[in-house]
Amino acid sequence: MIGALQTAARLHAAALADVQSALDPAADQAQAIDGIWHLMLWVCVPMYLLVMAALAFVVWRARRQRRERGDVATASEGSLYNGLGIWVVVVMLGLTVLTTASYLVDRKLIPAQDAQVKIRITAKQWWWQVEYLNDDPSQQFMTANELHLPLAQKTHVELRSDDVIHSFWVPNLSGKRDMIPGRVNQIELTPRRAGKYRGTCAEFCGLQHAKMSLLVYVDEEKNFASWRSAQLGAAPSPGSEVLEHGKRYFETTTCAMCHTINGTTAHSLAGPDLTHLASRSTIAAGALPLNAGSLAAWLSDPQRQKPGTNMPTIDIEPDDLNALVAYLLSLK
Amino acid sequence: MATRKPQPAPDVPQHFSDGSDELARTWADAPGFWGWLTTVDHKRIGRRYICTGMVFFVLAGILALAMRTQLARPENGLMGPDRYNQLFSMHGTTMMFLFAVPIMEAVAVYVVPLMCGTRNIAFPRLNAFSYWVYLFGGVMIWIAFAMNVGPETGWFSYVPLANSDYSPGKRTDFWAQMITFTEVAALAVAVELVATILKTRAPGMTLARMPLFLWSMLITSFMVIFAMPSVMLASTFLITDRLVGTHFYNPADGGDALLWQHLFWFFGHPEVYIIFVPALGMISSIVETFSRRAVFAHTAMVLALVTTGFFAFGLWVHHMFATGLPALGNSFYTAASMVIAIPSAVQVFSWLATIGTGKPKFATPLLFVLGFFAIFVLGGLTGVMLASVPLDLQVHDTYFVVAHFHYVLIGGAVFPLFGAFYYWFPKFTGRRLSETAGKWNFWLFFIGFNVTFFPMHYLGLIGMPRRVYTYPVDMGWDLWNLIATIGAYLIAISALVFVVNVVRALRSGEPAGDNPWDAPSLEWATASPPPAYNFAAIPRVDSATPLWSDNDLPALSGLRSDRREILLTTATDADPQITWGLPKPSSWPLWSAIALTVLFIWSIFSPWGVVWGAIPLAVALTIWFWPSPDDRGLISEKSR
Amino acid sequence: MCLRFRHPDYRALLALLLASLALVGCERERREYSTQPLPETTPATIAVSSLRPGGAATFAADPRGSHYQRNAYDINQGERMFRWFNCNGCHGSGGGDIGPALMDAQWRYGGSIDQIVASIVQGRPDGMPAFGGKIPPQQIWQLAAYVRALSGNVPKDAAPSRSDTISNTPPLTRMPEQPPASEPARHP
Amino acid sequence: MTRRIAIVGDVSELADYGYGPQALGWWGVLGFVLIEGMAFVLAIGAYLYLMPFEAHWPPALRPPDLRYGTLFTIVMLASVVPNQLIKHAALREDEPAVRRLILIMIAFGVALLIVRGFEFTALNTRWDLNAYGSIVWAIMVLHTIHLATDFYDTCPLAVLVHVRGIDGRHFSDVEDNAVYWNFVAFSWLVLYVLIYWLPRWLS
Repeated sequence: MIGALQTAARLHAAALADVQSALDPAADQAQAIDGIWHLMLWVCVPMYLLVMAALAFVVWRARRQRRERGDVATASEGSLYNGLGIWVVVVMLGLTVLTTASYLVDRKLIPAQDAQVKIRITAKQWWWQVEYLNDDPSQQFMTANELHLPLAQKTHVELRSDDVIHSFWVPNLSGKRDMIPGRVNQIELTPRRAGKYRGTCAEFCGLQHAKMSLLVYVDEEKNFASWRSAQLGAAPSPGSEVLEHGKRYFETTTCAMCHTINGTTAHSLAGPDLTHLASRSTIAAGALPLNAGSLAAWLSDPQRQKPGTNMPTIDIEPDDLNALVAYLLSLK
Repeated sequence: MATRKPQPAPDVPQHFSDGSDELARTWADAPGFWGWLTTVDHKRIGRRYICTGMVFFVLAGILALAMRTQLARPENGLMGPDRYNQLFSMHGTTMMFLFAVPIMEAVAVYVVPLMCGTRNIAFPRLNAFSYWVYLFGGVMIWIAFAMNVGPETGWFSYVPLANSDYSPGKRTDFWAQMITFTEVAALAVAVELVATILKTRAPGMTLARMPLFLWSMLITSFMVIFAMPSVMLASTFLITDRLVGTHFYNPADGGDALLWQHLFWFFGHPEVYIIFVPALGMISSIVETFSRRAVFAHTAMVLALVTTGFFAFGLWVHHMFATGLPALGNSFYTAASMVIAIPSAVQVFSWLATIGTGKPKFATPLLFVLGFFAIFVLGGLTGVMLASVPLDLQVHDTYFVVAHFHYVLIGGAVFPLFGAFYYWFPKFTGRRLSETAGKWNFWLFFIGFNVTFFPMHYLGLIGMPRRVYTYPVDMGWDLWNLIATIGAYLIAISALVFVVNVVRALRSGEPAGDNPWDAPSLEWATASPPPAYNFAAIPRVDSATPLWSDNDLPALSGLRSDRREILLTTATDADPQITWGLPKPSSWPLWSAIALTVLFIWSIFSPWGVVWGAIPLAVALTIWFWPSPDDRGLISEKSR
Repeated sequence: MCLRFRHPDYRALLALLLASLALVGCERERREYSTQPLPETTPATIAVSSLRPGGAATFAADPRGSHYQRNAYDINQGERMFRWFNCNGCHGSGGGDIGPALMDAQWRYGGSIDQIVASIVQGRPDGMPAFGGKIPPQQIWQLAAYVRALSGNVPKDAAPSRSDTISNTPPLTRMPEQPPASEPARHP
Repeated sequence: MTRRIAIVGDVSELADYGYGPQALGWWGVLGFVLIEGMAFVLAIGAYLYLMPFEAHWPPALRPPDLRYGTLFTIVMLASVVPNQLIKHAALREDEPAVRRLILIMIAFGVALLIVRGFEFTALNTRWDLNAYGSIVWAIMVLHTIHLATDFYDTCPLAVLVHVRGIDGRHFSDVEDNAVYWNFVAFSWLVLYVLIYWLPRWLS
């Protein structure tokens, strides 16, 4: 049965090129776990079929029995006890194999401290704050809800939480790890296939747990480098009157109370860093694609898109809205 | 005990169900509704316990339907996140705390004393009290839910999400107090069952001859006793954090969020086995009866039950693999979680062997047992998968886990439970359920169940997390969710068939007779439904399957019929020791339960509720335990 | 048997429990994420009167005030904003620092929720900035409700308990009520 | 089919009460002792679990003053003596002795509750100060509840034996009550070491 499930999975993976699937590993860690999964199938499916066969046999045998009321069955039990013994041995063997294998894989997942890229992710209700760490402060930068990882390099991710328990889970890359207030967890990712993957919060974290996802781009070395250098810079200064208007609105009204845009006066960390918003492909932690339409919809009534989100509804004049949208979309 | 020839006295009973008029008077309840309120008869209380449990089962099932309907389509607008979160919190809370554990204890409350061959459960007033507390707790949380004060942080209420910062208002406080209600009830019943099984077994029913159902309930009761204090402590810490500002779960002030998870799962994992072990006992009873032979390897089965109960306390951390605890410790829990598969394997083998070497009759109860094999074994195997730390890190908190524990809990507990209903219903009511409807009930349930939950394995693997009120369009989850929703409605239909079947049987089912299945254990020796005193004389047992002997059933006379007297026997060999008077019906368990309810609800709004609320409670309890002059059950009329 | 659960006795029981809930009402539990149905504007009429401490009680209170200061969710959000907008920077965690303490009964510009809203919107001399136009009205109401809660002016069953932070003050669930001294006590 | 029965014996000569494991009540007491013992074990576990989260234990505070805690412990231990006496008096079915001793037990109960009251004033912490304060108060309250309930059990029993006279069942009740009191007493010894001495040894 599980075998059928698993082939179905393969077909499905091929068809949709899953961006969020444990069955389509794209990193060493997920690969190792995928191995355990196959081993499990090879041990458990036969076990299951064996029991079902026994069940079928028992029923078939019983159907042939004529049964008069009042007679009590008697059978030699010696052979049965032998059977029981063998059965227990078989089960124990299977379990031993699985325990050992899972122990070995578990070792592989323990982060070594020699990663080239170090990231700190802080989960908040209901988005991800991402910091690319570096010993040289000038080389550090902050973004949100989107990761870029260099292909075939170890990335060390430090996981924290600012409010409740969240869980960082990008199934194509590795298993999940909880983000617990007052504690620091770690996970290591070594991606082997370039592409776009999707992660999501895997621990129930309140109203918008369902819409707390993040995108992970695994880039060739040089693409990663260029993305990185782009992120390091401050936000481009507005080149037109409209953009200027948008920037002014951002700095002088509600937006600046929670958000940061480097190179402006907005420096609050209550909400996602928007310095290079336009370089991302989604907004609101993956709830909406990034484009003028959805951005305008989000700004004018966030509570319709994500009921309960901490982004407040503001009554904003149409021309202000247009200017603001234009400005945000200019933040490449 | 003086053994002598039976003299033909006028009141020597011919059958277990023909007691003298005096005996009947002694054990009779007050007539009418007052009698219904004050009864301490384990059969009446067991019946209402079962009914209440089933009502909560249906209610929680309706919530499940609502959730499946919301998830049938991506981006579905049927309900918002707040409503959905309350729905799944209530679904889990109701199923675990108000259905699964109580219903198992409820069946035991009815069946255990009969199986032991005694006249009532030990501590009958405590039994009545526990029912009222359970009922009031359940009603309270459902009214709170109806008034938008339902729990919103899941049946597990992880902190800090359940702390004041992130769960404002009284929702979580009501949840925490509901826990206290249900735990008080469950613990009381556990103590009654331990005492009943160890002290009131019919003479000759040594531990070696004790039916496996009694064994499973004995072990379950001990598990309840050791596991439930943990969650009571946890929820008390939670509510004090929320009401008087303690810091147990506050990492900023020396507390820790994981303390909750340790305490909760130290209860929460045994909880699963507290639900599962009674089902094992039910299966043994059913298999034995319908294959007409004693269960193969009785000793091995008992050992399997004991080891299951023991290891159940060594697994809780496998719910916390993703929290980043030391890897070595995790590996230990992996091993432990794997080991617990062995006793289950032993039992499955023994049952199959029993059926195979017996002469089985495939009536509905046995059908549900066969369904159990097909479903539970699969759930057990996915359980083995989840025991592996690395694989768990992938599928933990996904629909794979949802599938797994529904296979284990519905397959492992609810299917045997339905089997048990069909098996014992004639004893409960004196009427038989329709076999045809039973088969429909089973097949609809079996198919509907697999249609609902099998696709969820796959959903989890392709990345669908649990506890989401909606999901995006382009994830490839739509089809499988739709299928699961359809299956859920199939289950609903089968539940409907069951209800209709029961109602029909109650109205016009064919009379069952004492022992319709020709079963071997003592509950079938007396009438269906049994008289208030269960047994006119105390049965004596000289084999594990007493009713399968062709002679007249041996019994002991000499228990007084002018008061509610039972026979106490030694714990291991069941040798007669002393007789013991049980209390008469009383309304004070009810008043005490009401006082306790007031105390608990009051304490949600003010800590002083605990202090002032304790006064009426103390008064009620005092009157409860005060031996009233007319209650000769509570006094001794002999002296040494 | 099941039919028995419809018996009057159970109705009585339900009534009892309903009553115990009705006591606190569900004003407390309502959660409005969007600003509907109330058109969110801050009370305009207060500015003048609030400059005269003690004169506060003379104008008609804004009807929304009472809703916000009973609603657990709004007070809770207010607490969050209080942290995010760094009100602590001047007011301590209610204990006061550069700005006045908020946990006592002393109010320079009136302690009714409307007056607090006005103070937040318009700002006050000696350092309190005007947040009108920066903080949307709903959040200002929530902030004001929380600020009143700091001095115990909140229904105990709607008050937030200790937050997950280091705090040297007892939780608001146990804060004694201190009606504003500059106005006749007006419990919400 | 209704099975006929054959009377093969008679139990009418058996006593209608007994002591210890013979009596049903004793098993009830045992059950609740197990439950509450487990609660104590878990509370102790929580206390030890929280220790490593603080650099110092107790964090920035003096440990509870020894005076009242030790006094309480002494009185508690002293109360075990009359408790054992009343237990054996019950087994001997010595009515006058039981009547006398049960009043002494009540006196001990009152004394203990009073001392406990002072003990709470000398804990040098508050439940809402930090996690240490919370767990200390939790354990103290938990034990006080047991003390109070057993005291409350004893009072009606005393009234009973004095007003209504004693029969075998009451002797058995008295014995069960004594068993429970021993549990309350000896569980306190562990808690006393935990709350009063462990912090001192650590600092």
